[in-house]
Amino acid sequence: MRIGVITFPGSLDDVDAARAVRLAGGEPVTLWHADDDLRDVDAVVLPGGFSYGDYLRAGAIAARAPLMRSVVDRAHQGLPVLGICNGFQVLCEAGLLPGALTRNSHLHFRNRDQGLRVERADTTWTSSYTSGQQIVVPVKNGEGRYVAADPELDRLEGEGRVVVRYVGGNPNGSSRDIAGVTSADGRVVGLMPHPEHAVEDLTGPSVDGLGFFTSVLAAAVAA
Amino acid sequence: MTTDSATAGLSDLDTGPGQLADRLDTVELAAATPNDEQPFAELGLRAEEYERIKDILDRRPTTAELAMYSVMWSEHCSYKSSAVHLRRFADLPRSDALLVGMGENAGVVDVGDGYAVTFKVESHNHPSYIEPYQGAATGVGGIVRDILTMGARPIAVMDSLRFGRADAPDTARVLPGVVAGVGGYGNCLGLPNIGGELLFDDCYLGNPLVNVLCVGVMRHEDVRLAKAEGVGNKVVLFGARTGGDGIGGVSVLASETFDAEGPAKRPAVQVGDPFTEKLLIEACLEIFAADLVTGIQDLGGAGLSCATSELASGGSGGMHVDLDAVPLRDSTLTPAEILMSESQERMCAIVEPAKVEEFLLVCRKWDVLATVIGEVTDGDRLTVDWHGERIIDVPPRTVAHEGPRYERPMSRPADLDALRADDPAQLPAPGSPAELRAAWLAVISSPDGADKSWVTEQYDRYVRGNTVLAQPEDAGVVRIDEHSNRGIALSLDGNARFARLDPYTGAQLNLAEAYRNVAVSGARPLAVTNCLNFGSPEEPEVMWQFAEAVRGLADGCRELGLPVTGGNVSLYNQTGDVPINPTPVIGVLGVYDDVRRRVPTGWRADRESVLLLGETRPEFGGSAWAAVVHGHLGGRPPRLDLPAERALGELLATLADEGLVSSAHDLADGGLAQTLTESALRYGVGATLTLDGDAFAALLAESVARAVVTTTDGATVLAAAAAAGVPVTELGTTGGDALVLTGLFDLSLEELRGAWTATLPALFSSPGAAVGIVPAGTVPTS
Amino acid sequence: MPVPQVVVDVVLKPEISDPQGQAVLGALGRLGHPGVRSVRQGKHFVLEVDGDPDEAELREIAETLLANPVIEDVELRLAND
Amino acid sequence: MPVPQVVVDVVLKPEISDPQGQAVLGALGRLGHPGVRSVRQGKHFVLEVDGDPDEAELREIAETLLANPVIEDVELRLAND
Ligand SMILES: Nc1ncnc2c1ncn2[C@@H]1O[C@H](COP(=O)(O)OP(=O)(O)O)[C@@H](O)[C@H]1O
Ligand SMILES: [Mg+2]
Repeated sequence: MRIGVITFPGSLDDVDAARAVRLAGGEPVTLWHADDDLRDVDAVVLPGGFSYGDYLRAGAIAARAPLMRSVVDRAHQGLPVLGICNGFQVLCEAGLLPGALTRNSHLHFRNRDQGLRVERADTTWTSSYTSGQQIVVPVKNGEGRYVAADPELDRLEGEGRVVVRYVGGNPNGSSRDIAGVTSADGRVVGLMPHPEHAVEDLTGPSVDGLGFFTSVLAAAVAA
Repeated sequence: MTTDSATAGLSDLDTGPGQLADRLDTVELAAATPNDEQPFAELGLRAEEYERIKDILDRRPTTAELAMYSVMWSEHCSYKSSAVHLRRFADLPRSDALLVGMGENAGVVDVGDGYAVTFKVESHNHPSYIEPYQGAATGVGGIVRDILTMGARPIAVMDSLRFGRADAPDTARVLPGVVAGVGGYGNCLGLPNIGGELLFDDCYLGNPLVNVLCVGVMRHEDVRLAKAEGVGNKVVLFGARTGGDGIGGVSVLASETFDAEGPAKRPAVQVGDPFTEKLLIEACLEIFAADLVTGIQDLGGAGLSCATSELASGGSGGMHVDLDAVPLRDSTLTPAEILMSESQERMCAIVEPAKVEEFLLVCRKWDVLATVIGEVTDGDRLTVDWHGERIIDVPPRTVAHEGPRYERPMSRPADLDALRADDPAQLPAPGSPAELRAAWLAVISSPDGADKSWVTEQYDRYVRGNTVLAQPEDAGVVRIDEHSNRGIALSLDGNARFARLDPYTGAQLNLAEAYRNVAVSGARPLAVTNCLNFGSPEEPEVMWQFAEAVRGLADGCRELGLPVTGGNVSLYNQTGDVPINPTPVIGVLGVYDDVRRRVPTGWRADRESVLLLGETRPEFGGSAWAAVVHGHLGGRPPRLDLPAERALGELLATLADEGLVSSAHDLADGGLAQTLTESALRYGVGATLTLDGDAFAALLAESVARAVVTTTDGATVLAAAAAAGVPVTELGTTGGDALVLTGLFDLSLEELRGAWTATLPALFSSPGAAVGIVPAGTVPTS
Repeated sequence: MPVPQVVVDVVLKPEISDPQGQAVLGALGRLGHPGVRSVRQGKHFVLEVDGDPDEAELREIAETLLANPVIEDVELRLAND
Repeated sequence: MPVPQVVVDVVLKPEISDPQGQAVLGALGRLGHPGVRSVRQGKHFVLEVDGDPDEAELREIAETLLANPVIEDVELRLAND
């Protein structure tokens, strides 16, 4: 299965996302922001980093890249898309996911090993987990505070659109401890924590992150 | 070259004689007006240096030439006070591991399997005092470009920081900004921060130290050098536009001391743009891969003056530059200002004409501005034109490599004997277990001993996915090959109390500590870098400290069989006429054939034997205990024992290779108390331990060549230690939720954690600090 | 002739919390400025345009790029000087 | 009665490079707005004060606390509404 990893100017965790895809058994395909061709991939990962320095607003400029038009179109037709950290910010800015990510409440960049609870184990990207399962993966962000208006948050909760929630401490002040959300069809997922940094014993705090990448492969096999 | 400088306007040059508003100071004019007065002294040149320039040129320099010589002959660029001493490093026996030695942008070391590693530390002390965030950020940017220039992909950074008293108002201004700047720039570049230091002392209050290390990896054949060769080859300037940043910074500020009013001249702070630097890195790596350059140099201190003269001087000597081609951010800059500008995120490459187009194409792909500004010429002159007139015509070697050299006078500090006679043995020692327990808690909760996560959580340690160990481990460890699992380890250490008591031994003790940190992590130490932070070289006592530290480091490296691959000298670190304590920060690089053998510091499992390797003596001179509990600095530093370090290092390497230890943590500041605290709190595993003999010395003395290891196979470790000639003490067994010191006292992990983790957040988490707001009156008036 | 300038101020919607403004407020209180009752922090852009500014185009730039309408409000004004 | 508002705009000094503004400018070019010739990005603060605003005090707050005088300039205006 071919999984595209988009590189924007300023993407940093693109090599890591590609490695995670490979370790999960998929074939990573590099995609360049300025192209408009998705190269026949079966799914897309938007990696972490600081696209365009995040100087304006995290993800704002990258969301308007040429390739993003294709991503948005294909996502509406069901292409699985995962946004990690900056990728999540890009997906919110591009309107594929609700809400926004703003400056952390404590105003610092924060990198730590973070507990998460998987709230939805039936999305394209989380089927390898069980609902309620607790995992540990790194968070690292300066603008990771998930916000939306209260009625919107109520709606998301009501529709079961919260995919992962912080446990054992909220690292950035996100509303209702939300770490990641999904589109209504469960195929587009965005989260601030970095599952691609928890895929090897040698380099991660756990291998709990691998499940995101095996999930999408399983979904492809099932389809 | 990067720069430890802030900046000053070059107003003297705008209006100086010979530069009438409507009359350019050309080579021709300079020859015709030999007696025009020039502001050489304001630019930091001495009268005899100015005379030498006139001798070299056989006429007075033009305004632009004067600017160029003044920055390149500054202390920072020419090493004029330090060069005669640094020769000692070059005189070390040649190491097989050294592929490129001192003198290039950074040394290059062979780490096996065809891989080469380049690493170096640079200071950005003065700019970080003036504008903490940008000063620290541009410090990261500068050292990263140094590493990139060698042809390597930068793979990690470390930062070694020193500030004034932790509770001083100015520390609350400087520290949060510096940390945010190191993090902001490094995180945005995608370089994991894998370690560093954070220490506090009154002597740094008006002169904090911000030393940053970068390490890069390449294949042997990819090493690039700063030289301009091949007549007709093009000089390409690429990266950011040139603005009025930091003009004259190197010469004026890195060579000037700070008093209470701050620097004498108004600085133009440089603002870092890590996004542009990230693009510059990716573009350069593509350019290297396609073999598009014959020589390359980054632009740091002294900007284009430095890059062009060093490239020309490193090559065949001839180069011509058309300054009108330089893309400007500010169209009002004078030619001298363009040559001296320290605008960040720029590089200069020498490119064969046939490859220029492809070079420009790669730059365009990455949105990096690139412009041909000149070419390599026949002969041995560097010439620069502006508006069709010649403003520079110099032999580049005289600018870049043949600057002045001084044998500065030296004298042993007058207070040294009194300081050494003030033996900490006379201090009241803890008389009861309760007092010893209190001393333990005081040391580990002091700002130097406390948990550093308030700082290190602001740094990305995971990016690139190859970080094996990072803070709070003893060394930063990075995998460099995913298939072979080859890896490297790095540690930076710079105990300035020891160096104050004895700079010769102090430098060696710092080397020994960095060596030990790498060794306990299971790596084989391979090479050394350094950043020597001292006061004014014009003070004979400071110069003596400097010379002693260099001599010590060179002797230490000889004994350990390690080459010095490069380094950085930062002088004029003082407030008024009070110099900082001599602060030689030493970096040791180690290598792993298989990084899966790395050894972490933390205890993870119950029922493992806790063993102390090495010998403890009642040594308290310069110790954390004396400083924290008594505010005392005096006596002698601990006895150096490099053969014992080496034996310990070899034993640890064997233990790691054979998988015999599950953790190892060295002993340094704060002694065994500090080490036990950190090992137990890492994963929340306690231990029951018994100390023989003098419990005070056992817990708080700072004897060297020691480490604590844990193992499930005590007998084998004991035998291996005996074979290696390393003394061993069995301390006890891991387990439980407390450190139980039999017959003395218990410390619950909860209490220990509370004491250890509360200090830095309490000092630096005020809401204002995060938005750069600090009490009025603490901002330097600049 | 002066270049036409357009100033765009972007502020968080009132219902979105503003930790930066809060931090400034807290610091001002401690530094002896209790008279300041609230602080909100936003962004300020100054754009220079060629020729006559096209207000509709500028408004679109401000509302769709310079601000995120999910969380931010925008104010735009021409400031020829 | 409306609470007196004070608006403070903090902008980088003209000689200081502004990577933020540059990034926006680059994006505008790519998004088909070539008419914008330059962009500078700064900070925008809205302060609400108790009673009559003391302009000298506010100016001091703006110049020494909200801005970093080494690299930034400040503009302050009262905006009662
Ligand atoms: N400024 C810093 N940046 C990154 N890591 C740091 C910094 N200061 C301290 N550390 C990390 O915190 C840990 C403890 O530091 P220190 O006590 O100085 O280590 P050691 O005594 O082993 O040299 C180390 O892992 C070190 O790398
Ligand atoms: Mg150590």
